[in-house]
Amino acid sequence: MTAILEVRNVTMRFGGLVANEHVSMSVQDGEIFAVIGPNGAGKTTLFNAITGIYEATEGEILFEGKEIRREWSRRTSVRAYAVGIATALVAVFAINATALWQGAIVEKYVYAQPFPWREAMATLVTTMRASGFWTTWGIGLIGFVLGRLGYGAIWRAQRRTPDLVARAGIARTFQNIRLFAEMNLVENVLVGMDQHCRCGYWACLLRPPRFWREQATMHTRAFEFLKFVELADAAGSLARSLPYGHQRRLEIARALATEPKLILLDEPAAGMNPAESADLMRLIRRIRDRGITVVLIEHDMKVVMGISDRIVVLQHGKKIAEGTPEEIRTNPVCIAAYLGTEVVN
Amino acid sequence: MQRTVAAAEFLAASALSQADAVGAFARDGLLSSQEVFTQQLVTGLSNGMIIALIAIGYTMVYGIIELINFAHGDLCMLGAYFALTVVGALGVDHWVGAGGLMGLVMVLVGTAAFCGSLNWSINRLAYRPLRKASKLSLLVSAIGASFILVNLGLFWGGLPMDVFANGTSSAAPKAFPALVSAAPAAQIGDVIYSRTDLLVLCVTLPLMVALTYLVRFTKLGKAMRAVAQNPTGASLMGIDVERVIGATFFIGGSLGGFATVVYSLYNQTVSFQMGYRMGMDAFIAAVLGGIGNLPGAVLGGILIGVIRSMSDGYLEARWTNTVVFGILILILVFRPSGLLGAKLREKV
Amino acid sequence: MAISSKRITINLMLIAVVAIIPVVEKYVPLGWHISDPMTDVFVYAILGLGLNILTGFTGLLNLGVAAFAAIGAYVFAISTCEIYPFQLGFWSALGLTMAAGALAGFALGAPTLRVRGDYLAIVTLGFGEIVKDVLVNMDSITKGTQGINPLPPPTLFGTELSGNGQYWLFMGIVLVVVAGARRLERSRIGRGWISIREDELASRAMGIRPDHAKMLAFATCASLAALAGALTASRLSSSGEPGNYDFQISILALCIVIVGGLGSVRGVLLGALVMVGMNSIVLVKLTELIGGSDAAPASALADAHGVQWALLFIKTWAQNVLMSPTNWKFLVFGLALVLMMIFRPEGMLPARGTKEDAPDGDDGASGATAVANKELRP
Amino acid sequence: MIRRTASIVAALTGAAFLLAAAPLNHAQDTPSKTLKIVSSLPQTGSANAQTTSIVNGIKMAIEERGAVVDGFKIEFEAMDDASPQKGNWDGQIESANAKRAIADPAVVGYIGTYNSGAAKISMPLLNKAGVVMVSPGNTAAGLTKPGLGEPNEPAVYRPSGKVSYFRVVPADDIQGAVACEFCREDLKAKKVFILHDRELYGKGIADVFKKTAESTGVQVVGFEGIDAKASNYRSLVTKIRAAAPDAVFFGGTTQTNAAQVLKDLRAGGCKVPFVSPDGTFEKAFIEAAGKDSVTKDQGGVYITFGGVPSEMLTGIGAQFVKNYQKKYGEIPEAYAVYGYEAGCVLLDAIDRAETKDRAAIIAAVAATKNFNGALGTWSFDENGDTSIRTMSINTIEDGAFKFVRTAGGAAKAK
Repeated sequence: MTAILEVRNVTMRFGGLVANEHVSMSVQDGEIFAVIGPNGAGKTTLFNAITGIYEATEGEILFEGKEIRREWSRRTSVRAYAVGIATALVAVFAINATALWQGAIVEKYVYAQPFPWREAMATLVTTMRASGFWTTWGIGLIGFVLGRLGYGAIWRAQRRTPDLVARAGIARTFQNIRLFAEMNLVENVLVGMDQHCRCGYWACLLRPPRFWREQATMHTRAFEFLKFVELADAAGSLARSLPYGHQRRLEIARALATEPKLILLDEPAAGMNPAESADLMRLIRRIRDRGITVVLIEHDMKVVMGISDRIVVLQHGKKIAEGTPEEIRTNPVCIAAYLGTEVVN
Repeated sequence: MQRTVAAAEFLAASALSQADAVGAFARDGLLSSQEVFTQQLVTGLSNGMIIALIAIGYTMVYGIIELINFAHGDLCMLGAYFALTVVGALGVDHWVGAGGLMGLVMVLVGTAAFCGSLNWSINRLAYRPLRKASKLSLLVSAIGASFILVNLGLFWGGLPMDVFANGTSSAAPKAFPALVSAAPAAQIGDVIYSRTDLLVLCVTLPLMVALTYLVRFTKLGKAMRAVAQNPTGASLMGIDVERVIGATFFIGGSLGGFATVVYSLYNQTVSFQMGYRMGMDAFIAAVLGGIGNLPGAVLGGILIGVIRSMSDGYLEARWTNTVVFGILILILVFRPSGLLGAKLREKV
Repeated sequence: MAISSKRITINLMLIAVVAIIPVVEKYVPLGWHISDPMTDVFVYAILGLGLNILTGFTGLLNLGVAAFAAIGAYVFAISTCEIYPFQLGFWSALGLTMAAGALAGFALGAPTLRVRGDYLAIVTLGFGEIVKDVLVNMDSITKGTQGINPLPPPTLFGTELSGNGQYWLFMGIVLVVVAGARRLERSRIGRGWISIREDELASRAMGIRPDHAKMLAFATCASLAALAGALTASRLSSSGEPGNYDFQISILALCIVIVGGLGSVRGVLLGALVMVGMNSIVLVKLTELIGGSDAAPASALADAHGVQWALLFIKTWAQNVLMSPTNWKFLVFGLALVLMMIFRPEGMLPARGTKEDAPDGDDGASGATAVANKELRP
Repeated sequence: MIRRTASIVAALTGAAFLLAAAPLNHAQDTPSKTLKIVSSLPQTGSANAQTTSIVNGIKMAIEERGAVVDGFKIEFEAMDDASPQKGNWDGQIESANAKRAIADPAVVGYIGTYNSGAAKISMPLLNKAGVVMVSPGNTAAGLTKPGLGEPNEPAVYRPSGKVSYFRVVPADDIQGAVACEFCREDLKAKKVFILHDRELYGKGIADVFKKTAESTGVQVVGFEGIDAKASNYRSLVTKIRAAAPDAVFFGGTTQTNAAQVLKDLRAGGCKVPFVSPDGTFEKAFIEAAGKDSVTKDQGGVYITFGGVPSEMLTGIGAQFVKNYQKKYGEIPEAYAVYGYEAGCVLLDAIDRAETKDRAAIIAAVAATKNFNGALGTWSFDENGDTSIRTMSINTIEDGAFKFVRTAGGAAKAK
């Protein structure tokens, strides 16, 4: 088994607040891995760092041995320059628009007579040459710098975005359920499957045969996912009309629909009764049996101890223990953390 | 010094590609280029402070119920009509000396009270029933309220009083009597600091200080901040949320009232359509500074005033709006939540 | 989702009723001239449908949609008018217009991807003002406030359409746009948009690329708005002046979308009918019915005192302003907006999920709007 | 079910198309004893004051004839071509107004528009339908005069080939030139600063002013378009002050903030003569400007106006002012007399027309020669323009307009 996810020395700081401090862990392919800890231990923050919602202040997160982030590749660089040049051109043309228009159109066009296109084009060039140094090169330079910087600013803000992470193969659910409330169950799942759709904008608008074929396949598969979480019966109802426990399962179905290699479940058993959590445990095992690695945050110790292969314990943003359920159960540090007693060295 | 001036001129000239025109202004004119610059700065600051005062009302309401209060500018317009009516009915413009000052204060306070109550009533009638509806419904309601206020202004302008030209043309702009003369309060070279400029300073600064105190240190201010952060939580803590919202509308409105009197005295013209621009400038100012943020609104307002002034003075006046909005968009591209706005971080 | 045959029936009936209005009008002389205002309704419906994609589906507040209409009108005008050398035909100019609109949408959308909620609202508002200013100021190109005319009327297979022909053509275009909007809504593109409106973060975490989706929404919105602008220009045979595309029109479009029901295609159509109809039909009829009063007699206020003075004061005032119905238009319009919002905050035909669907007394708002609301928060 | 409905719908729609295609008997030919005149002016929003007084003027013209002309009853309807959403003229509404007027067989005259932009929309429609249009307010030169506007103007407004549009108000080309002559000759201005409101009217006049200034050796030290909605123009005034002109010309109207420009000039310490066109020749301008900024020692204000001002009118004009004052309790706004004149000339033409159909009335209006009206004695030329070329220069004294002199008998446009 290889490590599918490696968290190395991750520190998350929000201003003065330290949510995670030098957390390291490594999740093996195909295991069920639990992150536990008291409230405020930084578990969800860690999930957010993994899924790209926050950017880690320090440290790195490797998925399948690589960091998921847009690299400033040659292509990005070319694009940035292209955007800069485009902005520059637009700026220069905008500044000189009146002169260009005057020279090429107004002076050349005699009402109701054929227009000398070739001459007009030639005039464009001469007018550009004739316009002042600053109005062409100065404005062009400003435009270029702004365009280039603007592209850079937007790129920098999106180096590691959740959609990139999701497309790389990490799906997640949320602690406070975040379904698309106004959509029905099938549609919710279909959103998850979006990255596997091949039809683009025009196909969706014009609807050629391949659109219908794809739609049929997608719907079938969406139903499969719903069946997998035992929600197929309610497929047509709105997400927000579902009871709480079902909403949790729908969220899992939606996450599975992205066909991830790794799924992060944030407190999947929260608010469930024992019967429901037992169902959930079965569900999680079935997910693992599909070949998907599972990382979960959970407070319900029965669930955690029942299904996890390995467990990490966080407290005050620091990792205080790691091991199999057996080891954790007997680890005095963990017990102290959960019971709130002072740790005696 | 000479060199700086020359450099500044060169920069302005090259940026405009109108080197000869600008040069001609500076050489033939009565004013040196430094004087022109200082004068523009003074104008910009005065205009900016008025905008800032209106923007505070905007931003306060936004901060507490996240409503872009489209009716705010038109509320200020009605305030100006109210002030004009008071001045006309009591003949305040004929009061002299200490009486004149008293009259001025009275008009200021009266208008503030009027605008405050009006804003409170608008909240009560048009916004409160929509407290639980979507923000966009609220926005449309505010737009509707703004239309109604504009129409009330049109009606008001038809009052058969001297100050409204006997109401014969209700839509025409009205002259606002010069309670404070535009004569120079100070003059350095050819730079005029008029008494109306001084008035702007004397009204806006204390108000801003008072407001800061109110929001920071009073019980009401704390309640307002609490409601802004988390209405449900605040109501659980025993804060009467509706009362706090009402108070915010009142305070925001009365600041608009002060602002509109200052505006009217500064420009000496009021018209039923002036609310649009007042509201627009204030909105831009609030957003530029980071909407919901009080110091941001002040900073934004002053920036807008100065940018407008400089653009009028050194570029062409017809491009001023484009310059203002262009700068706004640029700033938002690099700082998506305004200059002083808190960085957005969604709770997950 | 199976669409019930009943609904199809109703839709077809509605279309038929709208289609025969001009004919009925001609043969039943009620003195109602509604086919002409109805053509305006169609144009505004297109504008509304465009804005609905951006604001209704994707949840991005746009206060500058009129700018796209202005771009549309002017691109159409410049590419067709005989005083310019280009002189394209109606349909090719329409295509160019929509492309130009889409490009403008990209140009506005791309740099402002990071700008959210009300900040985006002011960026779009500013864009609207900039476009208007540029059109006025670059008068050597756009003829400033003169307007560009004449423009070719709509044609179909080589014949110029006027009156009823235009009516049916515009109605046809609206139907095409409605079909397009529906198709997009019910495909992965529309799901992507709606998921962004519902919860941008969650949709990101599901692998939706909001940047792409938003750009598409911007471009679609802009190109539909441009289409609306071009159609108006062609109908009036003039681009009008830039002032005809100012903030107020963006507001009108927004009101159409919200009053109709945010995110609901049918709602937008109804919204356009109500908002434009109110202006072109109801207010005009009202003016005709009431007529106006004239005379405000010489003011005798100076001589009067006490109660008499007060009465005279009010009388003069009333005669000055209150008796003229045109003076009430803003008030009627504004009051209608406020009342509609108070009594139907979720719009007349809310998208989906009306109150009945809400499990345990939802907060009263339509969920779509309530969530859009949350999403618009900065 | 669906299929049946669909077929019904198809049948209905088909029938509708057939009906529409079938030739219709227009009720137009049936004689009626009532003739109708309509006006289309922007009565919602900023131009309200002017347009209301125009409508008053038209009504007075009709009332003076007892609402009967040559045995025909005259009805009048004032249409509004502005919408509340815009607060200004709206192309769609103007077009709808024109179409409504065309559709009503009783309508024989269309008085409008106020805005030249709006006229461009309704002119071709009305021309095609053969409804005479008399404008009390359009001043854009291109609407009637060949060579001054776009190359396709004014032919483009006359699809029928005939002139059916007339205006009783002198066009921009005369006024701008007169204002410039006045600056040069009377004010002895060597340097002028030109402002305009970027609207069709204001910029049109300012352009002519500039052209005239340049050709007559007056230096133009600045040419700026203002933002008519700005709250004040102090920074612009500083710029003007730095340019040190001998006079400031503002091409614009009271609605586009002329009074604010004037006030800020004075407040900013720029005390040179202020010259503006007839868009500011209304009481509202004096009211808005306030009494302090218009006085002579502040530099003075000079306003050009087509024809002589109300108070200076003699004969019919003087009578009109008196009657108006009696009826409405105020001195008429500048444009009221144009409304009155438009009404009078139209009624006169209806009177003269042999048959009362639209074509005959167009011919009758076009044949107007030496019409003795409120503005003096004048005729329509072959383009439909008034022959009045006399402008008056007015100043403001003691809160009222005061006539200075007449100018520009034969204006040189170029």
